[in-house]
Amino acid sequence: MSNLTDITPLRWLMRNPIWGFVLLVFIFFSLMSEHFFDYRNFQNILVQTSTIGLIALGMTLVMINGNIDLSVGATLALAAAFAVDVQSWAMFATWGNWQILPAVSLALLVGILMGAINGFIVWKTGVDAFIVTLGAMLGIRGLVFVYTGESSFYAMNFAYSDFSALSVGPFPVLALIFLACTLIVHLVLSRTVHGRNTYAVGGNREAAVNAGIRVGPHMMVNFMIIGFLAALSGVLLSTQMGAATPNLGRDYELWVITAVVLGGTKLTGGKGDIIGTLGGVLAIGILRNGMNLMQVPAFYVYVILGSILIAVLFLDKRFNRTANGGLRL
Amino acid sequence: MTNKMRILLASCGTLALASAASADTVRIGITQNNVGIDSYQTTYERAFIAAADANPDVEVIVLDAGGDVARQISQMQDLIQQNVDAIIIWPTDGQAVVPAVRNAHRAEIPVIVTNSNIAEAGMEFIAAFSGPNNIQQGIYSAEMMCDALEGEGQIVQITGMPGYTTAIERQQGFDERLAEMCPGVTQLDIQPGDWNRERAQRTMETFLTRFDQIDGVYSGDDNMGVGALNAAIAANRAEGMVFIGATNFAVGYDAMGRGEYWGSVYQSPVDDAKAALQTALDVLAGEDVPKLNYFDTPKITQDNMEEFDRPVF
Amino acid sequence: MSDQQEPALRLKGIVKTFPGVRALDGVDFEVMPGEVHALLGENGAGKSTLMKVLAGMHQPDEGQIIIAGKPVRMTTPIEAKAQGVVLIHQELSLVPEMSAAENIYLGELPLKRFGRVDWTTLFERSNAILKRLNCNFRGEVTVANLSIANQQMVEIARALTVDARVVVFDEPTASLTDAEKVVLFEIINDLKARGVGIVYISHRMDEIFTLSDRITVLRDGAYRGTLTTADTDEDEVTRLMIGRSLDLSRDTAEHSLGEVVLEVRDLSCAPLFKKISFSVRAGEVVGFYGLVGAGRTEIAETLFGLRSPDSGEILVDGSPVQINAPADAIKLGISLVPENRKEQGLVLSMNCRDNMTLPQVQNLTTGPFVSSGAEIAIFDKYRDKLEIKTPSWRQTTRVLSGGNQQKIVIGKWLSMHPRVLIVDEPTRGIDVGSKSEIHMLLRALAAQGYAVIVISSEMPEVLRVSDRIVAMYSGQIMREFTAEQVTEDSLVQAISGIRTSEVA
Amino acid sequence: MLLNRLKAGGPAIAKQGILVAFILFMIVFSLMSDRFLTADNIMSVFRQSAIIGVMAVGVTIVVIGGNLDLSVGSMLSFATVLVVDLHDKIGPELAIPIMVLATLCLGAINGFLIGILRLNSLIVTLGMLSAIQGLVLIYSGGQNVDIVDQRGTWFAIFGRGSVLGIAAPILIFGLMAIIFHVIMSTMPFGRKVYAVGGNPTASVFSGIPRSRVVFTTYLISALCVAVAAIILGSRVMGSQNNVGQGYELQVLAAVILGGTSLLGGAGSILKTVLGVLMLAFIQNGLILMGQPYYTQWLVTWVVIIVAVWLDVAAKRGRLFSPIA
Repeated sequence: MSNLTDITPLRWLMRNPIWGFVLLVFIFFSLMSEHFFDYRNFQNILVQTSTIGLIALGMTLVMINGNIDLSVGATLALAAAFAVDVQSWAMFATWGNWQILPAVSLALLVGILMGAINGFIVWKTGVDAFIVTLGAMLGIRGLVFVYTGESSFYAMNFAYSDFSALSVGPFPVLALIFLACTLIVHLVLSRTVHGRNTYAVGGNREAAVNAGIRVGPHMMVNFMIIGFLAALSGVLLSTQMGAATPNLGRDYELWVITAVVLGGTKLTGGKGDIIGTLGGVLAIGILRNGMNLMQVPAFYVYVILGSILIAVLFLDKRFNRTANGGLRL
Repeated sequence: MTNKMRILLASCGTLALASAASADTVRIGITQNNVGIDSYQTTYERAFIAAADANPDVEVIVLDAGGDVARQISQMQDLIQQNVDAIIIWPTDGQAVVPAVRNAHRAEIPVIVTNSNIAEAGMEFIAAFSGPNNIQQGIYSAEMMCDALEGEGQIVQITGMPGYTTAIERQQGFDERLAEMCPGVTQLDIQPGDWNRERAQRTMETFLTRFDQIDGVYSGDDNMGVGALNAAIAANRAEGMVFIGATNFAVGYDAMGRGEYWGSVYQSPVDDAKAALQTALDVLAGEDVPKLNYFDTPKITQDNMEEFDRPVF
Repeated sequence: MSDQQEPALRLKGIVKTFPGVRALDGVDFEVMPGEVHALLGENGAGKSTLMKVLAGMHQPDEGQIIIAGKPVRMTTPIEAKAQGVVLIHQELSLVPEMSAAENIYLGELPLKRFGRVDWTTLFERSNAILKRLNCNFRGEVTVANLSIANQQMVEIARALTVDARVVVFDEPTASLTDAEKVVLFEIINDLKARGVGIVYISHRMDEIFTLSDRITVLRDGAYRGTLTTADTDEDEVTRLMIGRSLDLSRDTAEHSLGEVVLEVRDLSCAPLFKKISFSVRAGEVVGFYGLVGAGRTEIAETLFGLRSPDSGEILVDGSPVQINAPADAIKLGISLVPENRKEQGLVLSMNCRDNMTLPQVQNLTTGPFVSSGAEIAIFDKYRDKLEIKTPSWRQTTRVLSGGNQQKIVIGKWLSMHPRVLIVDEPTRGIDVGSKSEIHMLLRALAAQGYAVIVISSEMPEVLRVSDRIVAMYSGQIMREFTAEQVTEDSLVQAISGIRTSEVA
Repeated sequence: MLLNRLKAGGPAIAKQGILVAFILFMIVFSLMSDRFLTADNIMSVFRQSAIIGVMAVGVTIVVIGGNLDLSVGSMLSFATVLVVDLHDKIGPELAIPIMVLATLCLGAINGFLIGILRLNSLIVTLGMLSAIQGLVLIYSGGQNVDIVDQRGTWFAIFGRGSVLGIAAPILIFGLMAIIFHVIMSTMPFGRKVYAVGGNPTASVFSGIPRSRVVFTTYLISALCVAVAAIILGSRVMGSQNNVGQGYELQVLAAVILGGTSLLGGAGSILKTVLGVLMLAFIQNGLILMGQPYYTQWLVTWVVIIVAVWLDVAAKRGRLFSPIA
């Protein structure tokens, strides 16, 4: 709930430079590629963005808290493995298509559990979340390999992978789930007490403690939310693949963090919002999609993405320079 | 004024010509596994582009998934979106791309799988597979190992990146054939080398400390095999040790020439790429193409290496 | 206070121990409704621990808390607040990116269904409170955009969200200027008139004597006694607090002034200050007095090379100089003891010695290595000279008291043998005993021939240490006084922007 | 009083958490495998940890200065590909200095963006991670590079040579660790890095050129990567384009395990060396015990958290965090 008074579109853009950037690349690719400005391509972009996007929603909460979660890629892979494997458990053999239900539920629970473990360790040990989740990133990936025995699982049931191709009216169902989650997390963050406390804990932890907010459990809840969203992302990804591979989600944490930071969330906590994060993930999604359509060689894609990340960070610093009044520090 | 008009007319003419030409050309999209991770894939990509350039009727859209299944699925979507005439896919994971291939099939775009095959469940949705038989390569390596050791000995295995199809299939072929063909050869341990020479070298160093007697080493490709060889030479234990790899790299070929490396499986990325493109063109021409088009990947050993050119990668 | 009245709050025999430390040792304390009860003690005497016990952040090991006649247990700040005990923190305890209203109700935002915040109620209530406090901003404003004084108001507004029985003010004036203090005192008097019991913690004697009805003193975690303000004086309170008397008079010992060391001519840096001219002589203490934001700190930062002036000249020993970085200033012999000790003065994770030698570590070498011997020699010298109390140079500065920390910072610059020493708010947050030591030190330094500039928001401090006083208002110098000329009235007028005729 | 002793930096065994953990691990592993504590194995682990170790020395300095460097992985790929490729084209005597210079340039870019422009180091080096990986691929065209004459080049000494029976990589690692440990603990520059990492504002107020110090830490990090690349290139006599992929996290894990605070201002190179060796011994020990490779990830998870937890607990004087 920031200032409600006099927000012009221009000032809004200055505060959310990422949406200006999204607009820019959107126009650029529309002009440069005949396939870009197409209704079906927009569907694709949304579906492609949903994977990173779902996790980025949770990462926004965790980062506003002043924490970070590097283990999301591994959590995603673990959840995907559960979602696919549990369907084939003998006990659900007679359930028909309903066997998907326990599988997906269990996968989401596993995600919440991984988040809870991270959150609990951060809470009780006081070790920096970066370190806790760096460890978990290795460890949970280890769990994935223990569970899968290094190979891929696949769903016998095509109903599972058909789900990803479903549309409600003109909207692909995966995109709808992503947009619905975006709306929900946005409302949670901006309208609920938990969401407001998220800012308080990240903005001034001392103040939050003084005001009686139970900081530890609060942070744990946010880790559980990101665990859930990473798992959901893993489940949706596995429906697109009809399978789960043990290496799924490698490096996703880096792209997620990139998207969230592009969206204006501060690594130090206390600042950020879902609208910015949505801009961040769309920026990356549109760039990737557009460069695919324009056939930019893979080698150059790395350079372009890296440079853009740094450039946006630089511009953000220019626009939102903190007022230390020209003090040279 | 007239000059301008002429240019305008001329350019209209070219445009018309171009669109006329594009009616006859076919547009083929390819999404590769992970270009740049090793020379094989890079050489493949170059050969593929070169082959396409050589054919005026072919226009290709070349994409790379960077080893990420999700990105490969996005690229499939993007290619379907562009309504290409055919899609060639080098699966990052044989299992996980099946639904994406199925979607292409539904969009009536023929899919040709290259290099490593997709899972059984997806076979009905593809037009054809073209590439080496990775399981067969594992079998070849096992046979060479058996021959070299004359049925007796202790060996270790260094596999590719865990979880990737090629690595899994080669290991599978090797393990099964070895057990069946020479039960006298025991595998002491299997550890990954991640397709990385330095990591393979480290893995081998640990094997050397751990086992006093190692008679043979099977590596998932020559790049790792040479890493293992380096480790053995450094430990002064390479003498009499049998090194067998797959995907013959130039370094492996040279080591073979020096007599340090026993054998490998010869696989040309150029053949691989050409075969994939040709299969795609055959499919588009409506020819009756068999489902599985394995190109030959023969055994290469110190004895017959003169028959082969030194690999370019 | 009539005796039959029930105390608003009563603490009986409170004991609180931490591993190895007995932080509170049987403390008794009470505050009556409508009373301002000052709580005094040096840093480390146990005031903060007592406050945390009151606010429900610590549980006492022994003793009772009695509110309105009933013993209570409070395990969280929320519970304490529900009992009517509200704590106004010393360090601003606000979340900068949130609105003022959210900060006021932090931890207990009004709820609708599904955990949603009831914005209408929130803004209604908080605006009502802000209005009661005569604040000229609304609850919707983001706290980061408020001035320090207004942020303090938000902090104080928290006290009014419940029907408070007792409000604890922990050093509320630390970051306020004199003018803002007046507003605060009005609020306290208003609360008092409504029968709220006030606990007031401060190091500033003048405030305590204007405001309080009774004074309770703690020392080393133990209760030392309660005095009625009207019947006591500063000396008695001080003796109770530190066990001895303090000489609070101005050091009038004359010493001769030398040449002008530093001169500033028409220095401007829009919009912070404009057309600043003054000079300092060797052996002289010049006090800069004014409200926070009057531009004093910014002038110091400019002299130290941390800001680029738009125009004007800086002269050292009569010749104009360019100062583009602190290193330049240091070379010219200008040193700055910054206003925020912990953020600007010290690297808290480093030990005492390393902090002290930090600016000259490049030069304290034998061969390529830092000479440990030379460093320790410097540390020992200034530890003795400044009477820094620390067990060893290995002690990290984080654990030192405020006074000793400040001395480390001063020692850091003295060891560089500067010509000009600029000291910004030298005694902020430092207890009475150490404060007086630092004042004497500044006088002594001047006597040794240093040119000293003292920036302070505390009038008694400026009056005590300065030979001359420069009064600033809104980026401009209003007047200069000599120690003989100055009166409190004329000083207050000058820093409030009121120009008077230049009479002596 | 223990609390005060701990805070005062007095000698307390709890402060040496990493050392204790290290010794415990060595005992457990040597009980589980009789191959573990043999001279051969120990030498082999030392040799294997040299590359990560040299990089960790540089990253430790960056982290003490209050920043992160995630770009070291792809920078290692860059440097190795460059030196190996140039080796056969212009000879090692030119290839090495050119590679070192080019790598230092990358470090300078990091240093400029982070030290001078004050952009966030995590994001900048993440961007550089991606950009440099692209540069490598563009440079090599995606091809592996190899040194053809592996036996005849003096370049071999860095990775394969030995002096008095000690392998060259170990000597180089040891030398780098000692040199930079001495710089960090006894020279003015080291003091400044600690100061800038501990409190950048106070450092500026003490006349320390903060920008220059941070800039220099990134140059050092790049230099360490260049040295690691020489060892790697010489050891393997070839390079893949992604040879350094994932090294950034292993290096960071070692630095963290060594107790260097991510907040900056505290840490020690010698402890980082312990962290590096510990990770290497865990990998090695588990393989010797015949465990599948992913067991080491699980063990590393537990070890990192427990080690850092003990470290943090010793500093605050209580095991569990006081936050409610």
